[in-house]
Amino acid sequence: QDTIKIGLGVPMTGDYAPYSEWQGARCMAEMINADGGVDGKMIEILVQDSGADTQTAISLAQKFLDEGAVMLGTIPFSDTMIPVAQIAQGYGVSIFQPQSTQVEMHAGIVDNFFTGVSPDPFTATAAANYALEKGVKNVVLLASDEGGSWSAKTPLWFGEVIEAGGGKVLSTLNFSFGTSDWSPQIAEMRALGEEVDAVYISSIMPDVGVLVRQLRSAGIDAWVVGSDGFDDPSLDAIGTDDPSILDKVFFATLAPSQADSAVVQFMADCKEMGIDVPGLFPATGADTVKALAWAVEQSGSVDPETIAQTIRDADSIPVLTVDSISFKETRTYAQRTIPVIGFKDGKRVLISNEIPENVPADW
Amino acid sequence: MLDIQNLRVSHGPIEAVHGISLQVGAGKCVVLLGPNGAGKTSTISAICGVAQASGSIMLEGADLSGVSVEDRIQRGIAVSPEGRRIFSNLSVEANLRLGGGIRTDRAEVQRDIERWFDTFPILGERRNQPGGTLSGGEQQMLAIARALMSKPKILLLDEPSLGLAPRIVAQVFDLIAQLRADGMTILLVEQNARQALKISDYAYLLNNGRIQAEGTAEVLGGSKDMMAKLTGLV
Amino acid sequence: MTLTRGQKRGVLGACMLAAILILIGVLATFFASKYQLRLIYSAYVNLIVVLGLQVFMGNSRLTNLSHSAFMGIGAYAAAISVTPVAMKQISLPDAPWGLNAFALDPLTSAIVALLITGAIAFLVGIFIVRMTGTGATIATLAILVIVHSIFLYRTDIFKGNQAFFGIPQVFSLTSIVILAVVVVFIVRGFRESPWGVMLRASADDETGSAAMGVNVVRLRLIAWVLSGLILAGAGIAYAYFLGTISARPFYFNHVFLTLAMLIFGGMRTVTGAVLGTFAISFGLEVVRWLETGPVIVGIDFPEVLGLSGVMLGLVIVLTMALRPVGVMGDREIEELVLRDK
Amino acid sequence: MEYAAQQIINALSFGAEYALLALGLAIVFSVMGLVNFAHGEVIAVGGYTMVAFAALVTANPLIIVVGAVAAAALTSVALERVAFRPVRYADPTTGLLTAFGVSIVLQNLFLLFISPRPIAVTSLYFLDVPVTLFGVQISSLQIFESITTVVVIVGLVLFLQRTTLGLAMRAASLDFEMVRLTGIRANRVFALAFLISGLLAGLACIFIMARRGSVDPHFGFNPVLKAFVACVVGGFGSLPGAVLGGFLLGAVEVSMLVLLPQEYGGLKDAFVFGIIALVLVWRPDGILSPAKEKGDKL
Amino acid sequence: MLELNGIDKSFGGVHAVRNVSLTLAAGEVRGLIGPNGAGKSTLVNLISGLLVPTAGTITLEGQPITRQSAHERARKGIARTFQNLRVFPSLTVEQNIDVARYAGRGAPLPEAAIDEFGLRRKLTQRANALSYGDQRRLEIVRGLALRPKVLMLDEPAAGMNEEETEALGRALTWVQREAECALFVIDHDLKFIMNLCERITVLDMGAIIAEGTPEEVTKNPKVVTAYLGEDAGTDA
Ligand SMILES: Nc1ncnc2c1ncn2[C@@H]1O[C@H](COP(=O)(O)OP(=O)(O)OP(=O)(O)O)[C@@H](O)[C@H]1O
Ligand SMILES: Nc1ncnc2c1ncn2[C@@H]1O[C@H](COP(=O)(O)OP(=O)(O)OP(=O)(O)O)[C@@H](O)[C@H]1O
Ligand SMILES: CC(C)C[C@H](N)C(=O)O
Ligand SMILES: [Mg+2]
Ligand SMILES: [Mg+2]
Repeated sequence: QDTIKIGLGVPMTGDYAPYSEWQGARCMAEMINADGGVDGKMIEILVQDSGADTQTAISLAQKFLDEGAVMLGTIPFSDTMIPVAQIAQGYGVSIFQPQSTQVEMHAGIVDNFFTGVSPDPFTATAAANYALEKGVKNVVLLASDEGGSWSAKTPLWFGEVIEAGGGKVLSTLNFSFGTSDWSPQIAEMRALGEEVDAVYISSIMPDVGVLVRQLRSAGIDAWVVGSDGFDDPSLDAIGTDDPSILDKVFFATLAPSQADSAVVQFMADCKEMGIDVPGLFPATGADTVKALAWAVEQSGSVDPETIAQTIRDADSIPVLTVDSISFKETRTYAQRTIPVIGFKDGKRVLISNEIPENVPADW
Repeated sequence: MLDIQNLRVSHGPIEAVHGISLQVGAGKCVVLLGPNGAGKTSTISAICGVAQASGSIMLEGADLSGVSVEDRIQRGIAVSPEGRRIFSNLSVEANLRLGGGIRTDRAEVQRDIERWFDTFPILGERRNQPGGTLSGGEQQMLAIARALMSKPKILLLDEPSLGLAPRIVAQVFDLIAQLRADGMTILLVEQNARQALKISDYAYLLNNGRIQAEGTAEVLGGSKDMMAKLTGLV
Repeated sequence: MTLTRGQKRGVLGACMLAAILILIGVLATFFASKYQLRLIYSAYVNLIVVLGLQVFMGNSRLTNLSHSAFMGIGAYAAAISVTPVAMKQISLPDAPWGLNAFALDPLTSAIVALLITGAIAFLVGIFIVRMTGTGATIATLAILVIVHSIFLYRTDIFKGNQAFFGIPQVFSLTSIVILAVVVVFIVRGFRESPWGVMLRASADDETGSAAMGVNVVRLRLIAWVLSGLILAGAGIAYAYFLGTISARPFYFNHVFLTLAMLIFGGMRTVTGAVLGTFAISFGLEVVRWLETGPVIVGIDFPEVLGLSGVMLGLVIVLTMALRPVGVMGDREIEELVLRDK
Repeated sequence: MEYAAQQIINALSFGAEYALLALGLAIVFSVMGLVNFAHGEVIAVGGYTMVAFAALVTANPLIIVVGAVAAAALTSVALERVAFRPVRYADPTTGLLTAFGVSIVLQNLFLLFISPRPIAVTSLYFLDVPVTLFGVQISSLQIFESITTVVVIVGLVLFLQRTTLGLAMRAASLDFEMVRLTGIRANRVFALAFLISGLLAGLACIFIMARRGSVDPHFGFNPVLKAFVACVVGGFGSLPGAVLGGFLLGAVEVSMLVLLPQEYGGLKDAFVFGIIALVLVWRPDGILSPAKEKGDKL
Repeated sequence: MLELNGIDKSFGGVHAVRNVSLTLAAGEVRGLIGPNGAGKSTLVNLISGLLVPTAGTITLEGQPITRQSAHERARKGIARTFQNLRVFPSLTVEQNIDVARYAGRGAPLPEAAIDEFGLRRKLTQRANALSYGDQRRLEIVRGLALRPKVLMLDEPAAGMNEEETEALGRALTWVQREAECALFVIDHDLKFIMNLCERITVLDMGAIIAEGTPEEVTKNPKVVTAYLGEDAGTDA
């Protein structure tokens, strides 16, 4: 075998296309190959559009396995990850998903997979800790069933940490993805009769941006706190005219993404190589490639089981988005620092980047 | 006024009219007779431009081939089509108004509408009712009136007496006779051959897409055999 | 009972379609790669969905957008009853009504799923079949949204957008081919049965058929429930093969995909449904391959990822513009072979 | 009290937006029986035009707005020419499916040639400022939107009732050829209907962009779905029906958000659509379609 | 056998049928004439159940059917044709007839009627490929396949020339003889109606203004003014 193949049957079209990791993976592969590859072997990214359809993603996984892929990536949804992992098991291959924060994957259903990030309770806690530090007491949570634990439970864990720190959850309100008018929810908040210090939501752009603006024009000056879904260039854009609108916005995300971060540097490098890596989510694909390359180099083997074992046993694996990750204790998810990002004059600033200690245990 | 040479009309692959020639002089009333499926409606459609046709159709010396349906109407053709084709969701009055849609003299249009309500009082009673709810005969009256609202130079009537009560049939034929007397040019298609011949200057007998005979009403009325065969008249 | 001319032709046509389906299955077993086998399996699942859609839409000519929801109901009902208790303790720890404390064998579970879906289809159908035109379409859309919301909301039972896993994978390509053949016979049989003929008459002219004694509402309901049962079958086949389901595959994307298959082939005929499903499944696969920028006879094609979406839309637009009744129009397969006698 | 007033105003402004969208669908439907699902993509084109104008041409919001409305109108007319002309005389299902197809194509073209990600436009934020009216705080956007909707409704009704082209548009849905046989130009009627629809899409686009502040390939899907529902509930093809349907939907949606107890919050959509379906059970052809007895008449 | 009692029907402001009472005996051939808009088609709609009367009752063989739906009445033996054709265009001629057989009482294919109306060679054609006249004939045969007790024909001779009309008249006489059902025929072709019907009912402005044999009716001055017009007789 002269190339090391990674199979990515990921959504390039459809609703989840913006979160696809293939551009980052492809760019990182080219970087490594330009440096002579891993032990002289080139990395080859097999990529095809799954359109976010489960059946297609599974078929593609099968195809890539038959073509000799030693690692697979998929959409960060357990309904696809589990069957893909089940098929990959027969080949000794593991999945590496660099964005999935959902907790369900770690319930022990399948074990031949890694998520390159820490689950939702960690991001919730990191965000809550900073909120407490800022003196937040009364919070309102916005929750939705549509995005699994990520949108439904993350707010609750946030609330749990806040209450443990002496704060109070005033209310939990519901929302749907695609909301472009938050007036009813905002009217509810105003009717609470108590000052709201922070609003927590785990959702995506542009919905979150609309929420921020509408809260401000409704005269609610609460912190708006969120998760990795905030991490999109279009959030920064809402402060183009008036940067102060972002002053009280922060979020705990997958990796540091402020101006001087490794991710931003990587995106710039890729641009120079002619590959557009539009944002943090696409950039995370680089982690998959780096982790794999590292494992091959370490073990000197391209056998998928050996690769997986090497990753699982390592004390520290260097990746792009953070200094290093480890699966040694956690088995399936990466133990890593959780960056909290805020804004100053409309520019991202890294507020903290630690592994939180006080993570709720109920997941 | 209208001069048709070697007209062929087809509906998709089927040719319904196989090269007919006919003329309608200005101010004349010409009738087209023939059994079901003879090609009468097809001929009318070709004149209006809604059927696929070859051959030449000249209106007042100008060739109509390549002229769009709308332009033909603008040039002075009006039609009361087979099946009446009333705008069923528009009121009776709006049907008439649309009939005069290409006219610019709005006040006069309104006066003409009232005139039609005098001619057919039942339409006046139903003026605000949707056209679709009229009885068959009422719709027929409306269709004729609608066609005349555009003040055409030549009027094409496709079986105007279809489904009408005898009294109204008589009235419609009177109306046609009146229009002719007023100098309107008319091409009439009819099953009711006897009455049609009475008010016409000239007649064509059509069968299987070909003209079988033509002549003045008196001449044709005389040739019993032909008439019997093609129109059932004895 | 003697068969009418149409029914005799129906049997012939169904046999021909069945032969084609079996042939594809056999060829696939011998020549296809594992990856292609999976694609073919999902084409068969979609075929059953499209057939289920045809039974209702093709005969009553009301547009249904809720079919994926019924497929989902079938899939979940079967999944809940068949998944082993040990598995459900992990996946559905909070399930109410002891749903996680029992498990049935696959056959019984399938029957349970069919009964449940049939019952739901019946209850919903009572309302749907009284509506006409766009109203009915919107009502079915409402069903799709409602069912989806419930799947998402009751995470304790359905797990929402998370995986419902651990379903025994008891289906194979052989089972789905057999199922598809059976469904072809049912669907074609319905089309030529007195019910089917009367329903088609009512679609041509509701008033006219009522005056001929056709009880439109009852017939639509029969077709609707039959359609629901077939869709449940497709859902069961989906769950029994993949072993993992979620709410996502039973929503808009799937609705549009299968609808495109049906209208491309021609919704009025069973042959159209079969043709449309295979043509679009196969076509999309080709497009997906073209997207990757392959080298064909020496020409290096550019990489244009995302083309398949455009193509799917174009297929619909072009079909509608050039042949609104679909490729098959009103013709069934045997009419292509036999000339009018 | 203030809370109630606030929520009622929210319901009205949701309704005004849905009504504006629904009118855009209804006007095309009433002319050619086409349910134009691609209306949403026309709105998206308006949004992308704003992006392009803001980035390349000018920061002047007036020009951006005019450009967006013009682009939407042009797109709408262009779609009529290339996609909907062949299905002009086809039945509603054919039209609906064609429009589905067009919508899928356009969405994917945005995806391929622009970006799958949302792109922000901030030029219209100034439209959305808080205003206090009789002690109730509302957004200026809500006021603009309501006024626009009312003006549009009045204008359309006058146009359709009073003008010949308006009558022709209403007649065209049933027998188009006969409209041509009265000498009224067919292409003009269709072009006009799509032009009006496109203008309405452009207007809706301004409000949506002012609120949402960014555009992505699926931008139009939700709004048009709501508009579709509103049209049907009100009575398809009836313009007052579209308006009524829009406001009803707005009211139902806001009241579900407000009234549903928190633990059932996730079922909001289920309840909204359930209520809509019940309305249709009660009135299968929509609220404003008179319960007609047709007998053997067509 | 079929009995209408004080039937009234209004559409909003339009009073289309006023207090019509009428009895049709088994096997009778009855004509219904009247000016346009008199309410003839409306009356047929009321009998066949496409419309519900505002007042009055309808009974078939003593059973009240006023509140029954159209399809129930069809099954009980009330068949009709339409003034505006309503064949099932996407079905073959045979299937068009089958619809009525299936929906009705499962009668066998009305072979004799198919021959009599000249549809034998067209059985496998789609109905939309038929000429106008054949579609009219198909509607009649389809009605007969219901094995009706009464068959109502709404302007069956419209658009036919005199010869075709005569052929239709002969076929209908055959129906009356063979099919043992009553015929209720609307038409404006007086010659056709007079030759066919034993009795004629005349409707004007929704009300019955005369009833009797053809001779009696045509002489009735009310009928002359309302329907025939002054110069009747000379022409029709
Ligand atoms: N739309 C059509 N498609 C196919 N064939 C058609 C169409 N319209 C007419 N025909 C055929 O063309 C021929 C001529 O029809 P046309 O309607 O011109 O006859 P007509 O003389 O008007 O008869 P009628 O007295 O019944 O109105 C007939 O054989 C008819 O079947
Ligand atoms: N569905 C309806 N809604 C409103 N008005 C109607 C409806 N059906 C019929 N009418 C009205 O009732 C009157 C009687 O109509 P009908 O069709 O019964 O007349 P008819 O006697 O059959 O006339 P014709 O000989 O012209 O067919 C007409 O004036 C018509 O406008
Ligand atoms: C926004 C999503 C694509 C990613 C998110 N972290 C999740 O796992 O659900
Ligand atoms: Mg004709
Ligand atoms: Mg009538």
